[in-house]
Amino acid sequence: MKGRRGVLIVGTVLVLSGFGYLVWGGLGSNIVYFLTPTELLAKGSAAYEAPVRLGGQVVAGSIDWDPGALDLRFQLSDGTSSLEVRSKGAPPAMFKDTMGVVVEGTLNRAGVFESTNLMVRHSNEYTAPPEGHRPVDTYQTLIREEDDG
Amino acid sequence: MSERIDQRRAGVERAPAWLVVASAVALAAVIGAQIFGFRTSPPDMAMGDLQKIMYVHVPAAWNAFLAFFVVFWASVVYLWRRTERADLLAASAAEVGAVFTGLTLLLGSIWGRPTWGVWWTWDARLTSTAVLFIIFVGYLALRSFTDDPDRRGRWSAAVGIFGALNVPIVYMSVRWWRTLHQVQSTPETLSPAYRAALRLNGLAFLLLLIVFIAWRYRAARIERRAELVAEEAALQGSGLHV
Amino acid sequence: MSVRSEAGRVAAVAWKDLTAERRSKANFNAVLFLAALMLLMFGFALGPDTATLRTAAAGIVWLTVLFSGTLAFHRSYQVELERGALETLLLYPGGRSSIFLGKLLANLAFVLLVEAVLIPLATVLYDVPVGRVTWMLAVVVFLGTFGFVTLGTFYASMASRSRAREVLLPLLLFPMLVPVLVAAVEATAALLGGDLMAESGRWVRLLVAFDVIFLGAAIVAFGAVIEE
Amino acid sequence: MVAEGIAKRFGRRWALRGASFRAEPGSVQAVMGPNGSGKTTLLRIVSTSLRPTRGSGFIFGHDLLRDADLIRGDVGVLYHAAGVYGDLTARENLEFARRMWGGAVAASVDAALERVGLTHAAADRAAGFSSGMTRRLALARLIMRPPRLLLLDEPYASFDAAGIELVHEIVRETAARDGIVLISTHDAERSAVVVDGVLRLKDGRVVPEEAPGLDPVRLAVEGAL
Repeated sequence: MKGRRGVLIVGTVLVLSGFGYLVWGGLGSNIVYFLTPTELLAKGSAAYEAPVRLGGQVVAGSIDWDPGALDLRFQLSDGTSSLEVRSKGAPPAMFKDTMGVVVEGTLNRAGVFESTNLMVRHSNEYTAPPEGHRPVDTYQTLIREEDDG
Repeated sequence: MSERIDQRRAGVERAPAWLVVASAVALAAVIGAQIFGFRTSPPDMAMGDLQKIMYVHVPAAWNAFLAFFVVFWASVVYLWRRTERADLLAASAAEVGAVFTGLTLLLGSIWGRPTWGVWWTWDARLTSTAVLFIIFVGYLALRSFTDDPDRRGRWSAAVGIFGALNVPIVYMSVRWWRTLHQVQSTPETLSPAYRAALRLNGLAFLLLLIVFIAWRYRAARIERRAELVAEEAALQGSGLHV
Repeated sequence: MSVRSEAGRVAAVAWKDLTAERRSKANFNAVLFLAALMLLMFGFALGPDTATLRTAAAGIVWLTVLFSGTLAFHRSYQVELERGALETLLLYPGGRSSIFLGKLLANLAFVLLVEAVLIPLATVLYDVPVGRVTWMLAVVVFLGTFGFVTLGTFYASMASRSRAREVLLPLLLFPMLVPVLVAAVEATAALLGGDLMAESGRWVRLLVAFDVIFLGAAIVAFGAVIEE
Repeated sequence: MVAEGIAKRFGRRWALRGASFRAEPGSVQAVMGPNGSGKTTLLRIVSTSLRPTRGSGFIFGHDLLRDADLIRGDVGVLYHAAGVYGDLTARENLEFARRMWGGAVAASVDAALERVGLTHAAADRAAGFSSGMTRRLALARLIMRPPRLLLLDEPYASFDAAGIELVHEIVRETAARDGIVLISTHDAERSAVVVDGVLRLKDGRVVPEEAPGLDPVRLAVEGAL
């Protein structure tokens, strides 16, 4: 019985310290989900051909979408610097100007970011419309855009 | 022959009055909360009436997590004290929790299609919920594959505890892995127009969860009692089979 | 019931399992052959494009380890069940967690040996450059394997004595392994890709936490699971 | 040793349905009964390998259910399935047992092998042993660490005359140390020379002996019928 209690204590301590480390070990904070264009460019030559996630805002008016070739080009900016992103395939339904996006891929030698995956940063805000607004319009636009894709 | 009669007698035993009343209240609460939600909340700016799915999807998810917490707690109690009631409670909570998780996944998928454009996406919350679902499907499978009640209790308690321990880790790992899903909605990010309805539905589903678990627990107790009666008969009689 | 005598028992069980394994060898060779075959089949399935294979290499190798290693766990309890050895084993004095730790060590050695052949093979087949990161890679491989073997040894103690053992072990084990798979693959991939986002350290720390938590839970719960 | 209403259920079958008996230190009991009467199950419960579904018991003052850990170290068993690892040699099997006991043994590995007559096969893998040799190896384990509670399940199967004599020697030694021996057997004649009493099992219960103190040989012969 004495030995069993010892095992119980050791095991419980291990489990609790493991969780303690997860919670307070600084694992959750200061996480870099993505690099901004400025940060990526600061890496110098190491930045090229290495898989990274790049995040920022779509520069208004920079979207160049060729539905026939499924070819999308746009400028991604963090306010300081911007990079040209090239993505193959249809963008998600909510992709539009000034939207926050994260792209995965590599920066090629020509300085163009070749994206293999484009993600729209979905807002967590649910907002009631102002008076007189017809939300059906917005909603239908979404569906229609999605159908096009 | 006598076993059959005993089983039937155990089966027709009347449900306690509180449970019947509570079930009626829970049903009325869910219907009422849903009607309240549809009546009071305006369509969302971005996704219109689709937002109404939230009133089932989110409460089901909350309460599924609660159910799995009950599984964890009851499993620890079972391994500690070896009381059969704890085992039956864990099993009941796991069953109801699995159903709620399944509902969450299904509705989430239906919701995701028009808003994200995909039925499924590999983000933290979806993936960890799916993993949780599979873990507890495994839990139920293990129970059905194990006949001896003592062994079934010990094994499923271990699986229940491990599964529950794994949930936060799965969540953390897949959260870093993919971060597409929006951060959890808090009262601050949720428009006041939706807040009351969501809370009301959360409470209604909590009632539903409690009632469901209570019914499953009661059924499990009756099954066990019938088993015990049959055991007793076999012990007294000459046959070696229950 | 001193720590020293328990350590002796852990060593005895590990030594016994490994000696039996060394004698028969059949199992090791079979697992290794299956793993090598899987590497080839993944190559065929993904096509001959070197770039694609190189990107997928981390995931393929870990998945191969998971699938082939699972076979080892059944065998670990099979030797106990064949001649009623488990009953004798459980009658020895001392804690049951020593039996668990002994089996854990034996399985760990087994899977690490498989990996010692498998990983160099994968770097050749998929043309992955590992020269710069060998040591970090070894740490990641060890931590990932440790978590995998801890859970595998624990779950197999139930599944291998159950009716539906072939189905039950993957059903119970694989969802539990999601974090270790994600963390190990991400850490490996980050190391191989140059680790520009400094991600591997975070995944390694997650692996450590994962290993510690499940080792603790397993040594506590094993006594209740193994008894009849 | 006292056992009260021991019952065990496997799935939907009752192997034992309330066996009660007592055994004094220094006594040797034969457990008899037809196939399926619960002999092996009773031994496994007494050895703490199985938890009874119902019932209680005390062995050497320890509760069978609560203090199984304390009883375990005093138990020695010889079962059908010998608990021998086929991929290990005879010597390695005993060496493993010695290490699991923490090194404290009454007889060395070599002495035990010598006594059971396996010295010539010490370096051979147990997988190649005949069933008689396998059981001799299991006996060697009992010699290395003499138990206080000795449980023998069908000990006469696959032994030659010398083997049976060896089993009986170990039984007498255990009883002489004030230990308890339970022998499950159909062979009343063979066991008669060592047993003090008979526990007769029928349908998972102990059948009471109508007249205790009868000639054990006669009892044993009846048991065989």
